[in-house]
Amino acid sequence: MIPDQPIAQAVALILAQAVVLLCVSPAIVGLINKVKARLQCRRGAGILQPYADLQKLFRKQPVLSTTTTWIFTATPYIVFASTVTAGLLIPVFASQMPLNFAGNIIAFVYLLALGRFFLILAGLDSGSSFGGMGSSREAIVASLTEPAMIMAIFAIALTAGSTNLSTIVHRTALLEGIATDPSPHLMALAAVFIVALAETGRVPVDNPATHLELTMIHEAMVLEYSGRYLGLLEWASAIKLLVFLTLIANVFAPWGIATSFTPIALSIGLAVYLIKVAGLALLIGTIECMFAKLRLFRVTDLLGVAFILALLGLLFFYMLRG
Amino acid sequence: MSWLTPHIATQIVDFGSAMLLVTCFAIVAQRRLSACVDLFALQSLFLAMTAALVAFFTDTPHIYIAAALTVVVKVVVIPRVLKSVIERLNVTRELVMNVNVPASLLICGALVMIAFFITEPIIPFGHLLTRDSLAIALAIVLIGFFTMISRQKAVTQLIAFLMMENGLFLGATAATYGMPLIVELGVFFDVLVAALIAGIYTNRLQDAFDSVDTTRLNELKA
Amino acid sequence: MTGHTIVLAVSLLLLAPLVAGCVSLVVSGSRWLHVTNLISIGALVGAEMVIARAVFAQGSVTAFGDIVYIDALSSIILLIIGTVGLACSLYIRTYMDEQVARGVIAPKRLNLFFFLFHMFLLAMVLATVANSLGVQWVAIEATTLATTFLIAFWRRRESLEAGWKYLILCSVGLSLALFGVVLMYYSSLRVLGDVSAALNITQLQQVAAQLDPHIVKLAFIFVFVGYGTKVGLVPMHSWLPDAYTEAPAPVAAMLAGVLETVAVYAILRCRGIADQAVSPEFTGGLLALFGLISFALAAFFILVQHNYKRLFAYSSIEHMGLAMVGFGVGGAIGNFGGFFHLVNHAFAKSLAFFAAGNIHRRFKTVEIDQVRGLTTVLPWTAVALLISGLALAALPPFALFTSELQIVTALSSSGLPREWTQPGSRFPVVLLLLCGVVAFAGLLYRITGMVWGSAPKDIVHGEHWSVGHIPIVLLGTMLVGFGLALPDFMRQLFEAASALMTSR
Amino acid sequence: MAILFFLMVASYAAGLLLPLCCPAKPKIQNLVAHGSAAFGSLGGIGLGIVGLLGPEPLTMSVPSALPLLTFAVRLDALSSFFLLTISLIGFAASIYAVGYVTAWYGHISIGLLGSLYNGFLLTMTLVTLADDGFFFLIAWELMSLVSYFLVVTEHEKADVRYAGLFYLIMTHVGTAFIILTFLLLFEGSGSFSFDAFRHPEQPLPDGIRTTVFLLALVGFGTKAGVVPLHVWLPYAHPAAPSHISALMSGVMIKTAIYALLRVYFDFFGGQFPWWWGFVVLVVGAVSALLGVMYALMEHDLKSLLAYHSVENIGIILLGIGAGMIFHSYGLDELAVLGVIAGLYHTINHAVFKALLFFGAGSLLYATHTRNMEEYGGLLRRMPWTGACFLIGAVSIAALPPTNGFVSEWLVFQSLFMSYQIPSLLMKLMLPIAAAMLALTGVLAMTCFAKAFGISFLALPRTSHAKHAEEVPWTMRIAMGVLSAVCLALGLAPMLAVPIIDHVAASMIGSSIADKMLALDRWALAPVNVEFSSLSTPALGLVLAATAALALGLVACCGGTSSRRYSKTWACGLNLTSRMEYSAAGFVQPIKRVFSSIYQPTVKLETEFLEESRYFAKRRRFEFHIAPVFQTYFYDPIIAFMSGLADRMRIVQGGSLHLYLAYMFVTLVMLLLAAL
Repeated sequence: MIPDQPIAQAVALILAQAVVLLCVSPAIVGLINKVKARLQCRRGAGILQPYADLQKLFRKQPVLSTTTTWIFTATPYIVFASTVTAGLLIPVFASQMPLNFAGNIIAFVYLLALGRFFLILAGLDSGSSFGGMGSSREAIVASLTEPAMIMAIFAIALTAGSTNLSTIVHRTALLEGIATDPSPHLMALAAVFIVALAETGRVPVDNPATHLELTMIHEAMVLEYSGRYLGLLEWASAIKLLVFLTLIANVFAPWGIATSFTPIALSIGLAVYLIKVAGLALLIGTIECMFAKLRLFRVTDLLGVAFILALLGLLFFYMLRG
Repeated sequence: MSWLTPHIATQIVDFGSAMLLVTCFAIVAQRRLSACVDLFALQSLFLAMTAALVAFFTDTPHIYIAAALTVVVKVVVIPRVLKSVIERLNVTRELVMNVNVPASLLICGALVMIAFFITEPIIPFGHLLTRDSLAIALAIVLIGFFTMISRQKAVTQLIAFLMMENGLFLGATAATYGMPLIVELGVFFDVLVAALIAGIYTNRLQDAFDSVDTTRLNELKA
Repeated sequence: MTGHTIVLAVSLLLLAPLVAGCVSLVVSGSRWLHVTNLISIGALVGAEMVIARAVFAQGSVTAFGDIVYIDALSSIILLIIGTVGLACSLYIRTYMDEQVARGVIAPKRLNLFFFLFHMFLLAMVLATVANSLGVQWVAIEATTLATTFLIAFWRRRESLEAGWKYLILCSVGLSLALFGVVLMYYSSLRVLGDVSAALNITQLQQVAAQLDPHIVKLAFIFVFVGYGTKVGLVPMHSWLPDAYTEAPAPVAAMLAGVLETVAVYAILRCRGIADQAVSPEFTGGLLALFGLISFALAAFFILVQHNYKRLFAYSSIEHMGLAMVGFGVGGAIGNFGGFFHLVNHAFAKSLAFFAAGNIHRRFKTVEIDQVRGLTTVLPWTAVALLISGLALAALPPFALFTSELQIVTALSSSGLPREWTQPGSRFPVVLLLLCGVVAFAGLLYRITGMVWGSAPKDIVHGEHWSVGHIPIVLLGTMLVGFGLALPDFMRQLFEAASALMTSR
Repeated sequence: MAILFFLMVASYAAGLLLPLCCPAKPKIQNLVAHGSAAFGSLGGIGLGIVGLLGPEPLTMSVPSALPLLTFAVRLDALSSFFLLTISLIGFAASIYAVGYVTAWYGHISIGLLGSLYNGFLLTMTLVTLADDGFFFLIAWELMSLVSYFLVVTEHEKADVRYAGLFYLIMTHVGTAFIILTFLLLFEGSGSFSFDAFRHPEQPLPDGIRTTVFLLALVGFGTKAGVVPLHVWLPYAHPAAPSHISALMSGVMIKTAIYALLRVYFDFFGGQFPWWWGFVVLVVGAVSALLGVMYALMEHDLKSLLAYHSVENIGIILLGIGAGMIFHSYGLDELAVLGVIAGLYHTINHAVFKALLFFGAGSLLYATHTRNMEEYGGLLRRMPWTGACFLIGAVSIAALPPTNGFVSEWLVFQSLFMSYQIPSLLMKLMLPIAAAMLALTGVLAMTCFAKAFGISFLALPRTSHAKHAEEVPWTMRIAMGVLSAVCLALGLAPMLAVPIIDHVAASMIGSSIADKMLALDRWALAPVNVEFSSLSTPALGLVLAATAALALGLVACCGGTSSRRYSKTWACGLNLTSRMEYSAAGFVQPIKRVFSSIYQPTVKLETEFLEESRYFAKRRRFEFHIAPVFQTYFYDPIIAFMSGLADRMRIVQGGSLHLYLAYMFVTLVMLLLAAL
């Protein structure tokens, strides 16, 4: 955090970052879909299609199930809020985020867990067996991702001597980044990437495009949603995806991020940032075309690998540092 | 009585106690109940004689009383009671034993040795009282105890018990000028009552269990 | 306090049961029997109070020349005899009358019962106050003779068997004890030639240091095994469970509460003398070792009992063993704990047997698994059973917890006497605690099984107040009270007694 | 202080006696008992505050007539903290009980129940205050005994009796270990007073100290319910009336934590090798993970909560263990951090566990069943209970911005601080513990998503649930108070941390309050603010702001149209509660993934229609998870003991000759030995 930062500037930065997250996230989803379409030799929808979808959903009249309670209607807002708040804890284009003091990686993970908790409740609230199925699967996937996540980030935090994301990014940016100690970083990177796929419900863990009862996880939970509630949830999941991409991009390759608050630096930072996440989006799109979705009970193996990678990263760190 | 040196007196007393021991072995070897009772009476007689001798040599008159009581209680009364019990229950002989006669005899021999062995370190004192009689008394007590274990009939157990009492009494008189009179009397009273009660019990048991075979008394367990 | 009052008190102490016994042979009608009984026991308690105060004043009391000798040790025992005796007499009032009413026994036999009961009391008092080891022995043997018929009082096959075993085992044991007394006498003769005083406890205590150690050692072994039989120390305990199971409840209470205590008293007396001749390590070790064995074995028997009277019988073996450990380890704490434990156990165990008596009268069975839901059937008895059970399991606030913890502390801080274990071995403490847990589990498994649950349908529900409940309430309150606040005079009594034990 | 103390004791004593004396009107007894209990706990709260603010400990002592025993009381920071916790929960429970026990009017004696309840509170209080080993043991055993009687309140049920007995015996086993602990400490000091334990005349040799450490861990661990000594807990806690369960699960097991801290940090003055801390850490991690895993498989709501007590005790021990490790390496500030984390989680767990047990009690009160599969849709019937339960669930799932999150965050930080430890093993072990904690956290989240979702959401599964009524206002107030405390402790940790720091500092000696409160008390930091920081108020604000933002966005994007209601789509059928996901179904994937731990046995019976085997008339599915610890740890011991006892029976064979032989042999042996 920056002790002598004028409050106005801080608020401005926070708002700016929020705006970036909100605005860029649908585009990323659109980009991924576009890439997939291309690789599948389709023209596919335009990159801006998700904005139109959100607009349409917000306009539509929502239909609520008679079995549901206030939990069901409150959930979209809570999920949205928790995701955006988590997003505000990591630096996007400027490495010194004013909200840095509000929480570290643990807070980040648990904020996402908050959203997940209510999403699971909402899935159960609808009363249909699809909702329950989605909730229970979401639970198992989550329970396997979080330990790996925390171990991986801790391995990196050790290099930076901090678990506050913004401090990590800032310091790694000032240092030569991933080149400081390559091996632990690479292992941690692999782990976090797998975790990110799982957390954001992408192939090979989950398929956002499917509505096939037997395979869907996230989609099953939100099956009963419609109208603005569905819109909020879709948007929130898009933001979540972007947040994870940001995490990977800035923690492992913080080059170009604005380490000061000069307009130039900020604009460069923003540009670099957009390029980085776009690149990652391309990568994800490709992966989604190359791999098939795993069976639910194969996912455990994948995430186990992620955990072991993270652990090895930690071990290597201590080994190399002696 | 110039011929009566302490040495001779000691010899006589030892002889008396030795006879008690011998009768013990006789009882251990004897299967017929009535014979056991007779032997017990005989033993008690020896006991009385020994007591009287001690009283005579050490002129402690109250032992005469004890001797007399012995004659009355153990030579006359208790054997009578036992005889009557035996007749009433018409059990003549002990067929089954927990330990057969030869083994019992050997064990009793061992017990006598143990008794002497244990009392060996005791320093004797006085001109008459010898540790031999104490050892014998201990031996008789142990033998009586062992006989209670080896025999099964209530009556024989009773006799064995009284044998122990005799051993005690021998110890009390021959080894130690006899206990204070009040104690002697108390002991006698107790022995008498105990014997009588046991007699009553044997009757009751006969009624309840149709036998005085104490091995049948094993309904209360654990 | 003048000599006359003491003489009066002592003679009252001895005469009250004697007279009452004779009277109860002649009078007819249960009411008068009970009246005589209560009067005599009342006189007994009163006399004890007087004597106890005298003992406070002058440390020890002798009367009738030196035939009677009472010090702190004996007055503790007297206290127990009085309290438990009184409690039993009150309980008998209800218990026996119901037995007569139900025609279990002919009214005539009540006379016999009370005669034996008083003889029993007399013998115990005599054993406690007598100054001569010989007389003490005679008295204790007399208790055997008096109680054997009380045990076999119902005249069932089992009770006869129990009575016979009791008679034989205890008589044999006691004749061993007598041999021990003879040896003691033999050794004392050579020191003080005078024949008549050679068995006097006071005399022996003075000259004890000069006695021939070897003889005294033998003597103590005989006395220990002999009276140990009466205490019910493993492996001389075998008569005890049978006798307690078959005896009428009040008699069982007397046996467990008082008779054992008197036997312990006899052993302690002899120990007081023996300790000066032979090393206290030896005698103490003997006590502690057999105490431990008794505690351990009894604990496991408690675990598998399905008969509640036997359960209590084994628990008294256990607790006597514990008290023995206390005395054996010795020291201020050990002895204090030992005496305290004797008193507490006497109260708790008689309470337990009263409860058992009530249960048996209602359920007509001694099988634990046929007794259920006492809280609804016999609320008062249920409380009594819970109190006694928890107390016997040594849970606070009941006094047995305190005494047990004192004994365990003494054991752990000074260990078993060196002659018997290698120095600093903690095995005894661990064993004690382990078996304590085993006994706890067994006891509470059975007792809670009886107390809780819903009762069988065919059992009459409800319990109305009777004289027999007074002692239950009294004992219960005392058990709770002593655990937290011991009356001062009792504390002084215990301290004086343990000073007697440790002085040499 | 004395006044407060006597006021507290007096009102508890009044509550102990009056209900038994006063007329058998259950209503009056109820009010008297729980009223005086509430007064007493208020006194306790006051006393705790005084003790926490007071610079040096306050002591009182009454000598007793019994050797070794003195009724000594000492109120230092540590005792005050636990006293405060106990009294706080006690107060809430007393209010709750007023409404809760009305269900038993006419069935059981309210007077007895209330009196025992007061006794329970009193003994717990005395345990934390006792300053003498003997007195402590008395209070400790009384606490167990009274709680036993409360557990068997409904003793007509066989399983309740079993639970009670199991509890009583297990806790006595623990007490045996504690007695041994104190005896060993006694050897050094020759007295049972805690002062003597602190400053023994001759210091104990290392062997003894290690033994004491292990004995204490086992002895108190039995009460705390650490794996594998936890088996009694899921039976006993649910069996008791719910307000009692709340006290047992919320605070009684904490007295064990208190005692452990007392022994390790106070008596031993923190002088111990690193592996002590490591053992505690491992015990904590294992308890936390296994506790939550078994909780997941429970569908009896109260048993589920009981298992979560095992989990949370584990989390507390993680903090304390980390603290011990740091302390043994001389990193005192971090040691304080670890202990603070443990203590903070102690009070937090007390609050939300009590809240959840109150909620469970309300469900039991309303539906007369503890089985989650028979609930459903209760949020509509019981909105207040539902809301409070939700807050409790969020707290125990350690989700921001509640109190559970703060303390768990602190535990995480103290585990992460391991990089400052010189030893590589610890460097690696503590992060692994952190990973286990993370897994625990997620599973807890899952478990309470299940608990709340299945119980309160969707359609009612039985007529019980369909016709449930909201509970009386006293119960609701109690739950509301605790919910408020949950949020307060979550959003304002900067108020609680200095106090807890004072407690921890009093044990370890260095205070870190100023280092923990960064950015003029807005943020919380583990000693160095660079490493990490947390500001729940800020997070709360941002959450609220973003939620508002969402509302705004929806509004400005035209999302104002009214909602339409229709049935949930159930593949064209009418949705019935039988189609809903059951609790068992919800955890099925987890059961499958961790089957190596659960070793489940699944039974599936299908009854087909006569016409064709393609249509099932009815299906019956049941699964049990292997009671590993009973099978491999407890049953063998019990079997061995009873087998031994059975073999001993032959000693008492019934033959007179045998008995005589015993005596004879004994005599001869002794005679020969005497030579």
